[in-house]
Amino acid sequence: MGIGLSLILVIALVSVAYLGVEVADLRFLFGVIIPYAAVATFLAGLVYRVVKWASTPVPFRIPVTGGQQKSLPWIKASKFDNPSSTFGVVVRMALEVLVFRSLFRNTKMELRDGPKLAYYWEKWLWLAGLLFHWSFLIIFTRHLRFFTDPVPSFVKLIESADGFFRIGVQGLYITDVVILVAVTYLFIRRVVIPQVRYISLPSDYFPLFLILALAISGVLMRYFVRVDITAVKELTMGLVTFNPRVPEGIGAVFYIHLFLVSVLFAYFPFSKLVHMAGVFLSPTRNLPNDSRERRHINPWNYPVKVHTYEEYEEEFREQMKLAGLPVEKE
Amino acid sequence: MVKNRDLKPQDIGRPGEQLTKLGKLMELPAPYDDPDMEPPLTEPKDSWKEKHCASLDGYIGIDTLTRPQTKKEEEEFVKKFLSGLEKIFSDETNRNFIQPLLLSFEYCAKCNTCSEACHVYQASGKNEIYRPIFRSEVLRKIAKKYFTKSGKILGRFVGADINVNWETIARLGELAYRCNLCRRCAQTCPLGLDNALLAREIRKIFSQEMGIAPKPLHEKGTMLQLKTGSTTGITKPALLDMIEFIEEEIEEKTGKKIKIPIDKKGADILLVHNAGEFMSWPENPAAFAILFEEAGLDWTLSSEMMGYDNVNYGIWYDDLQAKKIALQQFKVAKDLGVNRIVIGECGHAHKAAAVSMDRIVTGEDNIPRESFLPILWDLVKTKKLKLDPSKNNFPVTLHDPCNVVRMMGVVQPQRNILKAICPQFREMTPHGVHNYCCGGGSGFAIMNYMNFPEFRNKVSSRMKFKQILDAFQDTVKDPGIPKYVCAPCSNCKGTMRDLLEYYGATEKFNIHYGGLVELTVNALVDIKNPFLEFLQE
Amino acid sequence: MPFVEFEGQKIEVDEDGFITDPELWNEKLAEFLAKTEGIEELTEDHWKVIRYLNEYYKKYGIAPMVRKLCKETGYDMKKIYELFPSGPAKGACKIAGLPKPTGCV
Amino acid sequence: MLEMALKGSKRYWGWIISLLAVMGVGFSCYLLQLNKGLTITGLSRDVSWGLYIGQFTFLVGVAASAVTVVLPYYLHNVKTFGRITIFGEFLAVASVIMCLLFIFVDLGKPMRIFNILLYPTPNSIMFWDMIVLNGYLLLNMVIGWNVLEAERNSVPPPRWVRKLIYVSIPWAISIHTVTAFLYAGLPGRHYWLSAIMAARFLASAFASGPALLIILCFIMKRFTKFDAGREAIQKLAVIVTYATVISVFFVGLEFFTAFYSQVPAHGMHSLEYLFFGLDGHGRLVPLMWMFVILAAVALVLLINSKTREKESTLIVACVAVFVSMLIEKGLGLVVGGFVPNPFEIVTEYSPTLPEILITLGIWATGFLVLTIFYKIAVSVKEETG
Amino acid sequence: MRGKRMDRRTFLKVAGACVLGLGVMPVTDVFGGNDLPKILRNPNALVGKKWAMVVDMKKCWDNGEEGCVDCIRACHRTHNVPNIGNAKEEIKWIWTASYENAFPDQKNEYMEESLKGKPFIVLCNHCANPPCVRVCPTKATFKREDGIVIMDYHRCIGCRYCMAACPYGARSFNFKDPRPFIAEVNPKFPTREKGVVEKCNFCAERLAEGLLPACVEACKHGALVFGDLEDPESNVRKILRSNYIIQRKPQLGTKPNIYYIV
Ligand code: HEM
Ligand code: HEM
Ligand code: SF4
Ligand code: SF4
Ligand code: SF4
Ligand code: SF4
Ligand code: SF4
Repeated sequence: MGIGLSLILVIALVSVAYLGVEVADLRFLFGVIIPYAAVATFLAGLVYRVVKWASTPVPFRIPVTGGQQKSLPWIKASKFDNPSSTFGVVVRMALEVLVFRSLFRNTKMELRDGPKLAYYWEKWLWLAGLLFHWSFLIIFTRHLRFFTDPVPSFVKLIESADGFFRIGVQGLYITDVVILVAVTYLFIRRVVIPQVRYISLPSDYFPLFLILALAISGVLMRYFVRVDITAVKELTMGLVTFNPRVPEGIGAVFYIHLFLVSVLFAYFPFSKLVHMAGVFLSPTRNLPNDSRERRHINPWNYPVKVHTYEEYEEEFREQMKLAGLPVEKE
Repeated sequence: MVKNRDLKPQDIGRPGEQLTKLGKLMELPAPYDDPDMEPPLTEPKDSWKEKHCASLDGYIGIDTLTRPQTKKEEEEFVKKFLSGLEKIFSDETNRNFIQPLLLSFEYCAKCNTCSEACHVYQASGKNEIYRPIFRSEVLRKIAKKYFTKSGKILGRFVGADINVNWETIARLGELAYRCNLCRRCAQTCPLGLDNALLAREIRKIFSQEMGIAPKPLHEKGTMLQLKTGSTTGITKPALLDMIEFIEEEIEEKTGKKIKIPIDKKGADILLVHNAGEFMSWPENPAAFAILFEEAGLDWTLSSEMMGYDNVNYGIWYDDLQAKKIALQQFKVAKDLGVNRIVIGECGHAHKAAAVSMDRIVTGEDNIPRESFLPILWDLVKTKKLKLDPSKNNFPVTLHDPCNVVRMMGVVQPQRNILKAICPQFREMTPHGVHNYCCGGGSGFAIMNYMNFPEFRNKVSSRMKFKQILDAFQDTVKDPGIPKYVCAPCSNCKGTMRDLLEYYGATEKFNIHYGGLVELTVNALVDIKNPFLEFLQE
Repeated sequence: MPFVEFEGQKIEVDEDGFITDPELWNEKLAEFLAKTEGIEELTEDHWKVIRYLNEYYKKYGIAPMVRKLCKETGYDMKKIYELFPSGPAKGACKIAGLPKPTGCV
Repeated sequence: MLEMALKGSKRYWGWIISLLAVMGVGFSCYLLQLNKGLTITGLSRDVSWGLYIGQFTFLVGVAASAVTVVLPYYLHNVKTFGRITIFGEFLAVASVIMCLLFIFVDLGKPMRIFNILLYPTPNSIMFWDMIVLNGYLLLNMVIGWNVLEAERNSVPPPRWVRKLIYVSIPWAISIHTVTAFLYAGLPGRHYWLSAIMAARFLASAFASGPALLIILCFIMKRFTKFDAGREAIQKLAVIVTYATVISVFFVGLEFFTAFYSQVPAHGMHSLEYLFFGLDGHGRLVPLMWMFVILAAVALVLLINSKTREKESTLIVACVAVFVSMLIEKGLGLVVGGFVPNPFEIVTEYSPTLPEILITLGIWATGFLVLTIFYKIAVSVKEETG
Repeated sequence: MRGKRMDRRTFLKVAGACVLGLGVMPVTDVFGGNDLPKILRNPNALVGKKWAMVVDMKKCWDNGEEGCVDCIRACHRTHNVPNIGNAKEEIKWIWTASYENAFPDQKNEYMEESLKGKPFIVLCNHCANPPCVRVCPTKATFKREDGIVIMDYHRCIGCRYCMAACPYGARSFNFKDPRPFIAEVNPKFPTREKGVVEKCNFCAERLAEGLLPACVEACKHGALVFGDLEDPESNVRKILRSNYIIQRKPQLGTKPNIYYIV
């Protein structure tokens, strides 16, 4: 049900863009206005989110650990799985973000004859997730060639490394293949594993379909339905220099692609995709476990009513007397 | 009744008797592979059903949650819940946890990693309602429906498709007490989300807003502690009486004459036990005393209010209570002028005092707190204690208390000690930071009303029981060989006590439980009779 | 809160049948509570335990340590379980009019 | 399980870092090669394959390590190999990875490598070689990993894994056979055009693979807590002995056919070039004699049961076997096929520095893979005791 | 399988025509694009069933002056064959080799003085049973229906298996970028990139235009004769019928299609 709904939605989005450009000829709308609006929404939404998160303090220290804490000098501590310094936290976070450390550690349980529980390394989600995210990042970075002039050398470098392989004479971006495969895997996993399927909402399928459609439209443009790249560059440069113009003759696929990107951007801050910003703030991961080394001053302390000894004695005077303990007041 | 594996979060509001019923639980290894070996599941009594919420899975965790008698009461209840829910999303009223709450609330990727990690879910035979994100989803759905624009506009697309009435909320409240808050799921979540935190936030709404919390935690827990100084109700006179008794016992058992220091000003270490130890396992404080004296440490106990009980149930369900207790505990240490507080065998006290409260108590009040484990390992390693491992020559396995490993990261000392003093030590799988909760975490161990213990023994402790049996697979069937589960935590010990009794494991298979210090004392060269009781025959 | 009818009086107990107000306790009530625990006849052995518990509670506001109970009464655990099949905490304390033991006990 | 490879002593990390350093050097040389072309190698129009393909050929042989332990264990129930099958399999994985890398760096147009898949050509042996090598890699990886994971959990491996193991045995034979066919089917390359080529490959594979495995077992015994056990090593040593004898015997057969028949078209010229020098060219002569001497030393030490059973001499013998096969397959065989060229002219070949560095880089990669897998396997063995 | 190969061949024919038709347009565009312009075959194109060449060495030796390289120069110019100037990485499509080298298994110590050390024109034999085609893993080297063994330089992966397989040393490899070594680029024929193999293509591009191979055309003395072996009336058949002919290494079963008159 969720799948159908999301699929229909993405198809509808594609159709909107197609009809909007081909039938209604709203090229300026789809080529300029919507992208601007989307980016604005994206930035504003994200900033709002992050500011909201970042401005709330975390008075309770609630990290989870993945290894031995730093304590006595001769007990070997896990510097990064249980960091006690800012540096350690940065490394931990980097591991988390760059190689999905937690997911990597994950095991899958299976009941085998015996009955015996066996733990298997749950590698496929980790691998697919990693490949998907990295491909996305690389594709995104490669796209900077549309938005910069001259194109920075690192973009060129990424492009040439990514496009090393060739199919026929055509350069083939590995990341294009990888992202399609990885997203498809993530989708199939979501559908095939009953436990995952059942927790999935339309809002879980939608980003997958959206990204898949985005990648497919991109791949179409590059390998099958050629669009006028110089015209695209003219358009994109116009966008970034706030001097928008819509050149003639870019194919409809491009507008579909661009519209999908716009939807993704606009959708981003209000959906689970904000995890991009959120992971960094997660107090289960970004707090050093240094309670023995450092003391924290928190500014919002409020007074606490303490049960004083007087009150205590008041309550237990009789018993204390019975037990022969000295009491202050008779 | 819907099949357990087809239940969906939106079903939580489904009218009807009972949402789900425990079915085929995770299988246990030999000798419990025969279902007849374990006691059967029971039905809740009708009187409970009438009065409480038994409509989730037939168990009652919150004994103070009672069915409203009138429509108006019900509306009142729902309103209170919603206002509580709103408050946890407000910066003003939930500043302590709003940030992690939002982060955990907003962008779960639904990757299913956490479900693989949760022992309750796995042990229940994968009953959907016990899945870590099930209750989070319910909470999300309710919150989305009532408080977010996206939920109002997009409705089902983002999952805002749940109706709120007494049954829904009560079930959700109950569901919050089907989680041990062990945070194994949080540890494994690739996005750092903390489903345990969400469960705890639900508990918080119930407790802080509606005054509903299990009696053992609240009325007879934190309230009692704030009143008498200890959750057990031990008062100062009682404590002194007990210590005297313990001193006698030590002399009787070991021939050592030890004067346990109390309220010694300016000592290096203030040792704080879980007061339950005095009541139920006095050999534990005794063992501490023996070891610390043997090693010549400068230490003391306190008889001040709050100075002799390190527990802090507040951290399971109520921020204010937690803070109050912690502040008083630290004040005792300050007044005594000790250098550091050392926490005895109590897992959650470790976490509460050493980690959670770190940002709560500030400046000079922030007395250093330490686990006893590195200290003990230091004593063993530097040979300050004369130990003879052959005295412990029976199979021993280690249960890591979640709070000590996962929340704090004290991992190596306990196993190093065991390796040094137990020739037949073997690990459970998994262990260390990846351990499973004993099933008694977050108050389960002491929630003894109605049929809740059955849930604990059958479901939440099941994984641990399985691990124990697995660890002893080689000798389990031989009742001639005693086997020892070392659980250096009062809470875990309480759970083990019930668990082993429930399954008759001690009686039938000679499996025992106990702390780490007892085992260490048992290995002391100069004690003639075994210190552990089951070795005494 | 549930009640039990005892000598025409309504006495408040908790879910597990522990009386909530220890002041109300007397020997008659003990006999009555013993029946709810399935103990038909309270022998002198029973009374020894019950009295000790009750007195200790009166003095310290808390049940005594199990070990101490054994020592003072001279009965070992086995004997206590024979006397009170549901154990010292659940059985004996209930009959002795103590509230349900709490905390990590 | 991979995380076990991330925990290790200083020495372990030191080793890993040095491997990475060598890989880095090799990789930069490869970038140079990508930029300049294969001109930076010592290859020429006449000797168009050299060190790369030679190493590839040799390493296909090393990959036999897996089958030499798996076959006796699973088909003949030789229990002593139970502890080390996993090491044989992972050695195979590492060597096949090296094989593939050597082919890759040898290509003039590596970016087009997918053309092999895009235009599958069943009449080309290279196509089949690609299939069997990748298949073998996959098989061993899947088998090794699953067996290890099962071992870690102390459960028997899934049933389908056992089936795969049975598949992997003939598959191992196929990689040697197909690689031999790569050479044996070419007209005009007399040195290669020999019916016993595949047999020679198998024999030398069964010598070099287990020889390396024995050496690795000794290394593990020295540096880790894992001991393969004397019995297993001795059994392997016997296999190495027979295989070396047969291997040397086969080389003898080639000599006989070539020199007794005196037909130049039976590889006589190539053999002359390799062992004695031809037309005043003989760059490889010393190396080839080293092969002879090493092979002889190995034979003496191996056949003599006293020296075979003694640890120190066994190690010397295994190293001798390994190095001699490295010379024979890794250089002599390939270059011998190209000299003299179709015009009966001798063009000499010697690898250049960048070529050697790239080769070392690939070896380092192989060792890195090997180290990681072995580290995991050893940790699992240590964990389960 | 076969059908597919046919398709590819026809495709390449068209592609070959495109090279002509589009002149300077880089081949990449032709091969890469999918909107291949439908250019009809040149009506003048030479068509054959089994192209072959007869090299009349007698004519070459007798009439040509010492060291004539007309045919070689013509070929290499036409096909942008670079002059690397280094024997090891040399690229050559047609060149000379002495009798002993070209026919190593037919030499003897006491052979005719007239042959000893004499230069022979050698080039790819366009074998009827070509091992180079058999081994190529990508079908970059393939045999056309008219018998020409030709290469697709954009498909070759540079594995050099064909070089190992060719018993005639007919193939060269671009060890480095050849372009700087081409004195004057012929825009009508593509240049190669580094990393691919190349060899004589029997001037397939010229045949398509109705022209004879460049070497044949360049030889003033008619020493090179090109024609269709399946056509009994062709000039090559005529010569073969009436002359003593030798071939290079016929015992290898490759069935070479270059015939020598000595
Ligand atoms: C710092 C950056 C990011 C990190 C660390 C990160 C991390 C993760 C992780 C750990 C998961 C769960 C595992 C998985 O399902 O693959 C996940 C899921 C996902 N991420 Fe990200 N992410 C980041 C940025 C992004 C961005 C920029 C996007 C897209 C616009 C994105 C889209 C997704 C999607 C669609 C899923 C769900 C996959 C599924 O349905 O299985 N992520 N992310
Ligand atoms: C962040 C979201 C985006 C994703 C995931 C994405 C994905 C892709 C992919 C997978 C391709 C295939 C070719 C390649 O990998 O380069 C592609 C091509 C393309 N994309 Fe995007 N794209 C994104 C944003 C954009 C934007 C913002 C624009 C322009 C305004 C754009 C314009 C194009 C164009 C013109 C091509 C064709 C490139 C060519 O033919 O070389 N894309 N895109
Ligand atoms: S905290 Fe523990 S019990 Fe609770 S959901 Fe997570 S894993 Fe399960
Ligand atoms: S592991 Fe984290 S992201 Fe994945 S389903 Fe659980 S809570 Fe959501
Ligand atoms: S001469 Fe060589 S290149 Fe030419 S067709 Fe024959 S084998 Fe192929
Ligand atoms: S070098 Fe090129 S033409 Fe020769 S076999 Fe390899 S791919 Fe084919
Ligand atoms: S036929 Fe053409 S390609 Fe071949 S040698 Fe002659 S001119 Fe060169």
